[in-house]
Amino acid sequence: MRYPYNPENFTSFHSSETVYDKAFLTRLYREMLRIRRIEEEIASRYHEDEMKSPIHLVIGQESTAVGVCAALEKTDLAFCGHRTHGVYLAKGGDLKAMMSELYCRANGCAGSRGGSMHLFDKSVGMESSSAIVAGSIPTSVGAAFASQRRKDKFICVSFLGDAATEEGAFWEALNFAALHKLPIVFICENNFFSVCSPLEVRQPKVAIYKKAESFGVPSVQIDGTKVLEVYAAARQAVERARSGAGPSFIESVAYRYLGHGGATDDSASGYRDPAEVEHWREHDPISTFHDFLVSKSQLTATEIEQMEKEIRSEVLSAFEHAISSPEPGEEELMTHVYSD
Amino acid sequence: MRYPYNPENFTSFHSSETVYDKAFLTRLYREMLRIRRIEEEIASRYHEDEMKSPIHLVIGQESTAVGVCAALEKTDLAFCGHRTHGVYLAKGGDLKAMMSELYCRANGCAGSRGGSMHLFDKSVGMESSSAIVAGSIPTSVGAAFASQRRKDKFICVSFLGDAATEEGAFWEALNFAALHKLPIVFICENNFFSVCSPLEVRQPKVAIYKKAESFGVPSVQIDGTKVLEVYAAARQAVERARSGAGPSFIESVAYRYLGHGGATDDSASGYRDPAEVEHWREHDPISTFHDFLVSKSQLTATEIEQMEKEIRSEVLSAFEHAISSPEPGEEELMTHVYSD
Amino acid sequence: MPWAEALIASKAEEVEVGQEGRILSYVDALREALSLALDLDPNVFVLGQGVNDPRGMFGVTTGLHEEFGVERVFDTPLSEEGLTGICAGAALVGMRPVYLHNRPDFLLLAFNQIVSHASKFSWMDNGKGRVPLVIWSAIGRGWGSGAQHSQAIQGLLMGVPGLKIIMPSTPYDAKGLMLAAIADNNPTLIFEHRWSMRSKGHVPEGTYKVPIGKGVYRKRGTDLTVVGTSHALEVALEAMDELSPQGISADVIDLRTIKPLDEEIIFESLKKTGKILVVDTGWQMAGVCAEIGCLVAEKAFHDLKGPVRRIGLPDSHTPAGFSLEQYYYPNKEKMMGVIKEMVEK
Amino acid sequence: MPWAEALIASKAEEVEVGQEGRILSYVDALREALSLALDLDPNVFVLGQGVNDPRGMFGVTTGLHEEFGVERVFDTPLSEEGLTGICAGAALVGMRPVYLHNRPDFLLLAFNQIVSHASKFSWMDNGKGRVPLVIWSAIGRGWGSGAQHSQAIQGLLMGVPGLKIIMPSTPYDAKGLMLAAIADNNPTLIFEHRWSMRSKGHVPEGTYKVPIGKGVYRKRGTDLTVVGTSHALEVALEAMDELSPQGISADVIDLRTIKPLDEEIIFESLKKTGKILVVDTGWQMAGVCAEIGCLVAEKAFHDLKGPVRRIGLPDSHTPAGFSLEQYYYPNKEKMMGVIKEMVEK
Ligand SMILES: Cc1ncc(C[n+]2csc(CCOP(=O)(O)OP(=O)(O)O)c2C)c(N)n1
Ligand SMILES: Cc1ncc(C[n+]2csc(CCOP(=O)(O)OP(=O)(O)O)c2C)c(N)n1
Ligand SMILES: [Mg+2]
Ligand SMILES: [Mg+2]
Repeated sequence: MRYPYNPENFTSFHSSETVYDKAFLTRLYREMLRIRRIEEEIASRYHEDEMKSPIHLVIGQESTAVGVCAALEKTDLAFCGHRTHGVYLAKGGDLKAMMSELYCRANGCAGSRGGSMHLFDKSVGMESSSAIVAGSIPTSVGAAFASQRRKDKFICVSFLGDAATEEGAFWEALNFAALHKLPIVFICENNFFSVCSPLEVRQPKVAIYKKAESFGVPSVQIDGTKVLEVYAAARQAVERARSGAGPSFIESVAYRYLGHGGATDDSASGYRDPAEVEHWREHDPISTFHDFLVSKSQLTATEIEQMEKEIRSEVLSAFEHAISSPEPGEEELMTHVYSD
Repeated sequence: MRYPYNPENFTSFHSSETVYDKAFLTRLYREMLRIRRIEEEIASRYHEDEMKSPIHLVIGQESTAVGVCAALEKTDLAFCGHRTHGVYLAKGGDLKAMMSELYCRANGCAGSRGGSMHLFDKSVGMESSSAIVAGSIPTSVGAAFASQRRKDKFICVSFLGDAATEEGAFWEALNFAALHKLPIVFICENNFFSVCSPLEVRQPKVAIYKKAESFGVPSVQIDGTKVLEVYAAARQAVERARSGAGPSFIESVAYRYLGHGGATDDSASGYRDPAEVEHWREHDPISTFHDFLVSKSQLTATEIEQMEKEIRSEVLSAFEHAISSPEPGEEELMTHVYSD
Repeated sequence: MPWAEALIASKAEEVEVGQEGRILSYVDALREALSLALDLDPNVFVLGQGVNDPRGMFGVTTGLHEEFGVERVFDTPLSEEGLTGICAGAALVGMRPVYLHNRPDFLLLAFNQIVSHASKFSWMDNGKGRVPLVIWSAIGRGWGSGAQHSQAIQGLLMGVPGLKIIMPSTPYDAKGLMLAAIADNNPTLIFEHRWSMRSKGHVPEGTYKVPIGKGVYRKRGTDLTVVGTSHALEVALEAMDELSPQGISADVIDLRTIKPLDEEIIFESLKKTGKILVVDTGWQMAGVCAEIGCLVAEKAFHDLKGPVRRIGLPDSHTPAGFSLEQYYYPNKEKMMGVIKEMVEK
Repeated sequence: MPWAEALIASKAEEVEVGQEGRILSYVDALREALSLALDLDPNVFVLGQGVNDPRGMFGVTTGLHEEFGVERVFDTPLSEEGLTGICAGAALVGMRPVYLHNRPDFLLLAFNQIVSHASKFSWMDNGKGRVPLVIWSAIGRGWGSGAQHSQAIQGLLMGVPGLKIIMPSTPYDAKGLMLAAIADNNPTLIFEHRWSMRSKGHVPEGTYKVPIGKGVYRKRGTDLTVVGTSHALEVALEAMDELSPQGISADVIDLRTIKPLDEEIIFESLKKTGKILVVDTGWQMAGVCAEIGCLVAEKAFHDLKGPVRRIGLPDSHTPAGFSLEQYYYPNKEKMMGVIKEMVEK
């Protein structure tokens, strides 16, 4: 096992004294569960070959998107890479429009032009994503710059993977954000892999957040499997951004259970130890939080059952919506090449 | 004055106990003086409009190239950016071929194709340069990679300016060098300016070498006006590279007296305080070393006079050579577009 | 939108190719455009390595940071890829960045952001996003610019959907097209030419737009059609000046923008002359010359009375050295030679 | 040089378009080429994000790192610009890197190193430096590749001096051209097409080269000349198969390399047929189609009996969605329609 769960390196933000109200805690739990169930449903139907789109599921990493977005206003803007589903849903993106996009329908959130790697919903601040690794990082910094110069109220959050920090553009964007003290939070979801390539063949053994820190950006590494840790760290960073104190960098460590793309676990192929996946499943963001909430009597079996039911019905009707929606026509091809 | 000479931040490498023999010390002095005199001659004739090439003089920064190259073997490879003259000469590049290149002659080191920003002399390991800022950094890392994989004996030195560290490619190359422990030394000549843009409008207030260090590369900031400091720091780094221990990063701080390009000081135009130039002239690499050597009785007035004479005659004959050399003909245009 | 309104209100928009108004230098015309835009619309900002230099960038930005503040006219780190993306991001949320570069060569660092991002947002967003971004750079030539500081890369970008590409050659057009570019809601590249920037000409005061995608006749004639932009067209005009006493006349068309391309004006002229010479400042192969040459062979074939000819750069690199450079760039004499050949056949 | 000698010694170099030998899959043919090159020359190394993945990159590199060691076949950080320069630097001192990418889209990040560095070293060094570098990538299509994972950018690079550009379509060529590219002393780009990679064909064992810069006839006929490469040419071949019962026949030329371009074979065929259709997998505008179309209008004008036609991609982006994508790519039917029009006129 190359990358065991290693809490020693994490900075802790959430103290057990902090008291959140039940509604908030339930909301976090529900959002993670909802993302998990949606991803599972996508995975279970992917073999039907009707979602003709490359998918990058977020199972195992739900806590980062949910914890971060819980610290945001609806007007704040989120940006991400190819692994879009979690951020899109946590930011409040329309599920039906997402499913339509995956099913290549005209009413998809990108009108079937973007596919799974280009989900967005500008009405809730899910502003943009890019299928080019690190491609949306400069975009996010530019939006933060606009906010600062125009004295807009929104801040930006840039979600990126560990491999995105190998692209020079990330360091260029980080430098600019630090130089101008822009209202932005970088969330680096470190899951140790870039497709099948482990961190060790891509970066020397130095922590990613330490590098960001050296650029003058307050940076931490946190336990990305714990939604309250993520939330607390994000709150601090969001506060910093909103107050004009500049950017922050959060390295959130969590693990993806399934393959880089597609719907199955490909660990057996040899690039990682299947035991590593099992190991991380023991630190599953949802069951960990479940146990925590139950131990604190904040969640009951009945409530969970009810939740599952509601989510199930929402998911089914979103799939139904997508499947029964029309495909775009040829006339779509040449529209919006230019904006008016 | 924005950027005063500030020795407090420098790591010192050269202890006053270190004893170098006179021949070596004289050589260092002579090389710096030679570069200065060549640059001055170029500057004094530039208005004649016969050197039809953009020049970036190195006056005030001679100590870095000389100190570093003194720590190298002839077979080691040097790479640099647009500010080529110092490195080319310190690495042993042919002066006549350089002057011919500046005068656009067929026997220029690049056959008049490269101009002042593309000086090289492969016979002495002045391997390549690029007019694109940071462009030659990946090249240098690639050569270091080749040396490592083929078990060649040479190491590489990559000269770059402070602004080159704003280009993403630098961080990509540094990451790769650190990952593979390549035999390379990065020499960042920090002169505080990128053309007329001061560091403060380009980078947040963090030391460049600290950033390089966070990538896992041993890094220091040194007094780039002191040739023995440069030499001692470079020796250590070269030793590290040659022994297989990987890359190093040296931030060598010195100041350019003249404008970014061309032959005159443009400080009066307003982008920097002319007093800043005067201030740094008090820490001139050549006169500082001169005083040091004289105080240690390692250099006499007669020796210096003799040196000046020899240099003067070498310089004059190099200019003569260039001016009397033929220009390339039209048939040159289409050769070497492809290599056989 | 203060900006759009001001432009629409402007009568000057209707003015065609300036024959009146003050004589202004090319550089001053450009600076005036920037200044007007900054004044009109608080969303406009101007950035680039050196825009705040004492002399500004080639004089084009001189003093603007003093007039409008360094918040709106500012120097940047040397990070072309990152900054291009930052501009696209700012544009995506409604600002109107004008990003200036000394040289188009530096844009090669930013192709990922230009080609795979800025040009695609509007389309990929199904029309919900738009990118009012101007990227300006000046093609270098002479004085040792050499292979890495002289590349006229418009041909590399002409095929990329979603971009607009402008190549002015007069002060009037430089100002009017800069204003049009800033007012446009799409990523627009302006390739100036350092040698065109030495000229002076009539430039109206105030705001006016030269339409993007419309060429103009610089000369009228009957023997052939010469079409192109920027400094290459200027050389062609000089060649025609010399040839005119010999009784040779041509329609000389300055396209001004190469994307969108004004096909109509080319076809119109070709119908009359039957012969076409395409000139460009970039590599001849697979670029602007090739596109226009192929276009007429495809859509105006039956008007062609002889082979299409093109004059761009040969399949080699720009020499830094002065004498070699003379051989590299096609000059007036070369153009005259080709034109004579075309007319005589 | 063990490598050069082995290649010259190889009799297979003389073999023309394979009609004999084992049947091999396209992917296996490519892997065999890499394996042979790694075996022949210790200076060859293979790198790229994912070349060591369990399934290799599209199967092309599967197992190579086990056979030749991770010192010579290795995974990289995601740093396309940096790595391209690193490869060029290693090549400059005598190694022969083969840098593989999933998609040409990612090369847009490296244009500065490709266009302003690798392509220029030999020339700027006055012949003293050379860059034997191979950059390989596979053009994506289908299954939601979309605008950012499907760009066939050969047209953007065709005009750049100093580069060689290869676009194979058969397993035989894929292997022979990969070997030729590795043996070549210039920066050479290979654009594979994901759909061509599904085919099988005759592939000789051992080392052989397919010459860079030489096209071949895939069909002979009289009504027109169809010219192109890669998957676009395959579609054209299918179209001709269908049209042949209707009595329409064409010279179908697979150029195999687009730079250097085999002008001779195009002119030779055109002299006979008088009509030409150019097809390409990239944008139609200002790219490969445009170059070839302009070239014939310039140098073979008097052989042309009708308008040049081209079929590439429209001036829009690749849709990710399945149904939209069907409209985007020109298919057999569209090609048949154009060919019929050309023949009937
Ligand atoms: C510039 C670029 N290079 C390569 C790819 C192919 N690719 C897609 S996702 C991916 C892995 C990215 O890893 P990471 O950033 O850690 O995100 P994760 O997939 O682990 O969430 C790669 C290499 C790409 N999309 N863009
Ligand atoms: C990619 C790129 N952008 C811009 C330029 C224009 N330029 C030439 S030298 C220079 C300044 C570089 O500063 P630095 O790296 O600190 O080196 P210095 O000139 O101070 O030695 C700039 C901006 C360039 N050559 N390349
Ligand atoms: Mg990852
Ligand atoms: Mg500097």
